[in-house]
Amino acid sequence: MAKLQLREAIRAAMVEEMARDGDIFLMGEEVAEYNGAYKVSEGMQDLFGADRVIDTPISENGFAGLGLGAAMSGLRPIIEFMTWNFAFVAMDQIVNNAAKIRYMSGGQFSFPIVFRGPNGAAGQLAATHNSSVESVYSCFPGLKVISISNPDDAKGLLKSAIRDNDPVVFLESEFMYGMRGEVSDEEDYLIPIGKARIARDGDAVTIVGHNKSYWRAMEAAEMLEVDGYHAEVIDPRTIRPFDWDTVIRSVKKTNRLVIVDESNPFASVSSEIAFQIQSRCFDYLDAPVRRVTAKDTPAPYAKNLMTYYLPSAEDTYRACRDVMYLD
Amino acid sequence: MAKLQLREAIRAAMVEEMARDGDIFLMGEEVAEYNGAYKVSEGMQDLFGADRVIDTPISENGFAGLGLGAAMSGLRPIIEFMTWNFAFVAMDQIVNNAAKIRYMSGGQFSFPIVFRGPNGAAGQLAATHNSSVESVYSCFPGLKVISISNPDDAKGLLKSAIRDNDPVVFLESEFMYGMRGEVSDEEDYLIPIGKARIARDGDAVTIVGHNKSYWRAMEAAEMLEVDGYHAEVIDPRTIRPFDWDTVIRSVKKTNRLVIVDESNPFASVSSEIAFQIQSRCFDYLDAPVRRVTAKDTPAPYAKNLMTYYLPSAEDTYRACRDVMYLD
Amino acid sequence: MTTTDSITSAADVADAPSNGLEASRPEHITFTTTFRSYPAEGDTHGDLGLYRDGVVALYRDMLLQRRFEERAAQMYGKQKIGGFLHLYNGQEAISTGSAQALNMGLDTVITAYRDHGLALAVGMEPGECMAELFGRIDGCSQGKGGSMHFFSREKGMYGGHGIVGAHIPLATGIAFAHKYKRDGGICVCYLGDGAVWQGAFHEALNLAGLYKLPVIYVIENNQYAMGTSVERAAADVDLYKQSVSYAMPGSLVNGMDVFSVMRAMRDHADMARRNQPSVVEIRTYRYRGHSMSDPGKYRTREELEKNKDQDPILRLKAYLLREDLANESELAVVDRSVKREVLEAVDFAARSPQPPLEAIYDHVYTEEGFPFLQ
Amino acid sequence: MTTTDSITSAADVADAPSNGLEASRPEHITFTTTFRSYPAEGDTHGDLGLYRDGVVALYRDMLLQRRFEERAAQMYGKQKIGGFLHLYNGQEAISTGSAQALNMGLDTVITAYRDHGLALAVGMEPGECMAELFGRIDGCSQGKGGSMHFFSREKGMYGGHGIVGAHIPLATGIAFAHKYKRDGGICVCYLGDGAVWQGAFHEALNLAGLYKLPVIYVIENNQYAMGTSVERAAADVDLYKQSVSYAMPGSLVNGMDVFSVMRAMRDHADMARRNQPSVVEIRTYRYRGHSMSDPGKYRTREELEKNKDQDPILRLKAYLLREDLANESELAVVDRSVKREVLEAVDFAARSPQPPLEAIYDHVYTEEGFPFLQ
Ligand SMILES: Cc1ncc(C[n+]2csc(CCOP(=O)(O)OP(=O)(O)O)c2C)c(N)n1
Ligand SMILES: Cc1ncc(C[n+]2csc(CCOP(=O)(O)OP(=O)(O)O)c2C)c(N)n1
Ligand SMILES: [Mg+2]
Ligand SMILES: [Mg+2]
Repeated sequence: MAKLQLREAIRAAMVEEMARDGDIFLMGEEVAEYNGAYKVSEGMQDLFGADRVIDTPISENGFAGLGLGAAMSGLRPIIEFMTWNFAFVAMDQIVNNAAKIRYMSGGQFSFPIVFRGPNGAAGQLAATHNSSVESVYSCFPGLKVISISNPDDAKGLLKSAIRDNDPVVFLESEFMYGMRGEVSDEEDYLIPIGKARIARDGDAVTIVGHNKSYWRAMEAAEMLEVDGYHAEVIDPRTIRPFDWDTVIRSVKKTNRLVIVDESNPFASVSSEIAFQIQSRCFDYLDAPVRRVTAKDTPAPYAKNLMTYYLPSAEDTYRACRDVMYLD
Repeated sequence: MAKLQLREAIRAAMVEEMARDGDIFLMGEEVAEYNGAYKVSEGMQDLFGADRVIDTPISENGFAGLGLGAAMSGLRPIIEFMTWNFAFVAMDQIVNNAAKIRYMSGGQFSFPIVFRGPNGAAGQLAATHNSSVESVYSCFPGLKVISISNPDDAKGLLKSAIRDNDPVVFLESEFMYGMRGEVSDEEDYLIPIGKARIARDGDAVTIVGHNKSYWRAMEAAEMLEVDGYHAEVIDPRTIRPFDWDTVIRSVKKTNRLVIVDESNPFASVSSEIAFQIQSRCFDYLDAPVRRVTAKDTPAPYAKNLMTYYLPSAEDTYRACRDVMYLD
Repeated sequence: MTTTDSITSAADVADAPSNGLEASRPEHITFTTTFRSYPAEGDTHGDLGLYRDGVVALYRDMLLQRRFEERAAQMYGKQKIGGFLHLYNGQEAISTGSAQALNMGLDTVITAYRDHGLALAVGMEPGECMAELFGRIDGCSQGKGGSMHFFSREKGMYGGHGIVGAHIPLATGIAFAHKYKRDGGICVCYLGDGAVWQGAFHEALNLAGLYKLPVIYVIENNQYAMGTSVERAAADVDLYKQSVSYAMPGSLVNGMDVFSVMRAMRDHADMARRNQPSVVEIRTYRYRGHSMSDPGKYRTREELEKNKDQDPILRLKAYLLREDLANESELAVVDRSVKREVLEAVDFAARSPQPPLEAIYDHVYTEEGFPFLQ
Repeated sequence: MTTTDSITSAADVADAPSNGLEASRPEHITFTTTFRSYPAEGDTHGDLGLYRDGVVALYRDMLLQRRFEERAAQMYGKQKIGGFLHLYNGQEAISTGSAQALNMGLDTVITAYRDHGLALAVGMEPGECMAELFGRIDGCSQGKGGSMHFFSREKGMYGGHGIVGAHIPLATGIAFAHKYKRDGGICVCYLGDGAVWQGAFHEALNLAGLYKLPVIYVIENNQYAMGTSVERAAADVDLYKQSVSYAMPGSLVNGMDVFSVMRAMRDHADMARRNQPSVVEIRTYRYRGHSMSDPGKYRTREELEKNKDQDPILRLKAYLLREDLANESELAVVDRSVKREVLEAVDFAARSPQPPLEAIYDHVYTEEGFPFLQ
């Protein structure tokens, strides 16, 4: 097992796939000569040339659409958004063209494309630069949505996403790019899309968290461990399609569910998980499903406010104790 | 009480408010000389002149932003989207500028603006023309979201929305524009934003439905009545902020909740309602919260498929019987 | 002087300082560029290398589109067709003339929702098109797309798109793929005068200009976007001038003369094959309302009639007769055969079954067995 | 010849058919337009109606911006400031020169995230600006916005905006409001060379041209958008030419000479006050990296140094000395006072309290007591 940074794992996935298949290209702002705003694509233009690793003007709607047109023609674009905040200007291309043209053409055209970039909070960047977009994309049938929390999953899932013949929204994180972790040495390491990972076994409470929130879930589980309780932690990894079975099995064992989700709360992924679980584990739940989310406000700039804005391990821990009726 | 079409009620609200306040203007595609694509603004340019009822090119991002700039400067724009499907190209202006600039400016600038237009299914128009957007806007703090089901609410709520100093997403429906209903004669008829309407009292089950789905809820209630059960029907009217208290009170009485929501299911408003109710009425629920939604697919064109795609009164009725454990 | 002379380059800009910082003081920068114009009656069929049969084929092709639309309107009235129906009547010279510039089976086309004419012009079957309007399983999009969403991968028809402007970046990407794959193909992107004012147009054209892609952006200027005339939508009504911002050649074409369109599109296809993207504004007129529900009060009867006098089909018919390429009775045979073809298309559509309900889950994903929420 | 001569109109287009349909056959349409150019050293202070004190004030203003940025960079290093920090060094002549064309208290400005210079130029206090960077309650945006989001309603500063291109339609709307309210004000919208390729630019400019709004779009062309030079982003690098598509006057200005900027912006402000929107490309250079994390490998040291030789502050200083408007020691006094002002700003910021946690719910809505989800 190699220890890689998250950015290196993502790069490794792209490099391996691009070496394997000449139809894949990478396009985005500063991905080529600048080596990526967050250095994810460092060295890739040198490896694959300027025809396959391509800088763009600041035209997200334009180059998202360019990627989709290329995908309709059989290429397999990887489109990097510098961050997902900047993809709102490209929303129409993603939710109308990527998600729906295959359907409207009676299956004649498909979209083997990955849109990737960092999602969620990235520090004191204020409201427009801290959006969590998982729910706004996963509500659109036709898209697949993946959100990763560590280098190993990043590599295995990105490789699967690139090979997938459907459009994939792939959510990373600025804050985690530098995080190191073991990555499988397996040749052609593929993790199936749509399968959650049970990161920690437990019986006292189920905690679900994806992306950075996964780490809050793990920290909360550690804190519970100190109290003598074993929390089960699940990283869903894929948001759409969601691996309900894994969560349901866990809740049937623990009878309690806490969701950590860095999104704003209303109609978020956490809402959907709560809907499904209350519906499918009604008789197993000993307490209401709880969630720990960002505040129901835009993200502030000031450091203290921004810390307060985000869901913390402490909040998660307290929510767990709550559903365990400990306090 | 006058009997007005929904479009007439909306127009009456705009006309009354524009007559009252010279800072209000209406802008959008075909709103002026063409009298509105759906004739909502018929005659308004004649009444208020071309300076206040203004046609635009097909530049949703541009004129949504124009409206926001005007709002920052103290005007009170009403921006019509021909349909909300066409607002995805303007998504960035709405979710980043409308929702967040007030916050980022420390409250110096506000956005007394209404974005309005028809939302949801409108027949055999295929996938890009049948989106339900309530969840993708209501998840953004900074916005208010209203969705109306009848002429009276349309008038009272639109007047309130126009007077509101925050940006309001106002969701109408092509299919309902011709629907007639009593509209209060009250001078200056205002319905408060954020208050649900109990449309029908009952004790057997609570059905929540907004916009067209409200009518499916009412039809299902009629069918239950035939079976001898009194369903309580609630039209939330405002999606953000949502009137939780009214629904909670009802569920505490009926112990059962069915939500009809024409949106695609994942992370929709129905998900959020389910989250809140399972959380806040845990001990009162005799059955899981159920929902009846559009299929988890894009909208098809073929007539039979499109009918099948949408939630029906029949489906709603069956869901109610389900949570009542009748079958 | 070749058309590419109109490419604007730094050298065209008299006295423009290279970085603007060191220049001595030019009070003014004069910028001159040249667009090509293709008025009506510029070419004979001989000029275009066409023989009698070729000209009759153009006539038949335009007529087929016209009759298809008329029948579709009738079927809409009978509620055999749902949703929106946007007819192409009056614009047939554009689809027909420009299809002549294409390498069928290699080149690709993409357009907005007013797509029936182009679909037929590139060789899609009237039957599969009518079946699509009827929402049937044998429709070109299996009943999933309807009028606005005709697709045929086989014919290089990349749709039929309902969101104004949204297909323009797709065209840029399709052209990107032609170049990337070095397949020698070009992409022709048709858009309405109303679509020019979508940001997507600007972004897509800059990208094409920057990456030097084999694409032609054809603005079908039929004078109106719904009820909004070009003057009421455009800060500058000469839409071909949009090419200046992207250092592209631009042309203005009379869209009522199929020969003019052919000539212009051949010239621009040559540019595209040399990876020079370009803009072609083709001025035309839409005879019918924007869609079936449009009473068309924004224009006068006289304006409509005046434009109908330029009718591309009548014009070509007159040409055929005048040049003795065909006589009335030969053309009547063509008319009858077109009529029959369209009636057969209606029959085919009417006999085709509705899609089964389970088909609602088909074509969302390529993946089999996707776990849809139930 | 006045600058509005460069407005392109149908009449400028030789032989352009009015609707393109009836024209006799012009093979080519020649289009000529004129842009104004404002190179360096075009004016003396006398030409601009400035006296000694006015010139020194310009110097002080630019210097204040420079020193503010330097101090901000230092505070960023000390982690007093979080998030992104985009410095304005090198571009000060634009903010300072163009502020001279404004009617303070009436006109409005709006810009992107590289906003400190403009904020100071329109009279915002260094203290409130530094406090914003520190995320404190006395910040100009109460600590909610940070570096990219300086706002001051009082000074007509409509922000500081972080999404590239998204503020351009806002500017169109602010100008719309000036015209609607007939308040006599104009709006100046600053944007980077990189923002030109956002669709929002195109839509906003067409709307302004169509509605004849009192607005100036100032493209601060500092040659790079992050690491992407203009040539690598633009199909046509002469950004002032973008004006052609919207029938607007366009100018090219040397942004290293504050007098040139002043002159150009006065001319364009005159147009704006007559409801003629326009485009001004001002060529400048950014000395620092795009943001604090940018090592700037995309350009050479020589290029940077060569541009620094044009420094607007040094240029004006040389002018002051050369023209005997001030001597070294007088300018040293200015320097010291600027330095002190910035240090006081830092002190003010450091002493200002953090916002209380409850403030997180303030300013989301105007409404009191909004029922936030907890
Ligand atoms: C983004 C978007 N906005 C609005 C519409 C509604 N709409 C459909 S067609 C149309 C007019 C388009 O006019 P034009 O581009 O000139 O094409 P034409 O109908 O003349 O062929 C409008 C406004 C839409 N489909 N998409
Ligand atoms: C829509 C969007 N895309 C990308 C970004 C990331 N980004 C921030 S600044 C910038 C470069 C902008 O360059 P330019 O407009 O020339 O302004 P300058 O930095 O030179 O002042 C980019 C790509 C963004 N903020 N918004
Ligand atoms: Mg048109
Ligand atoms: Mg720049």
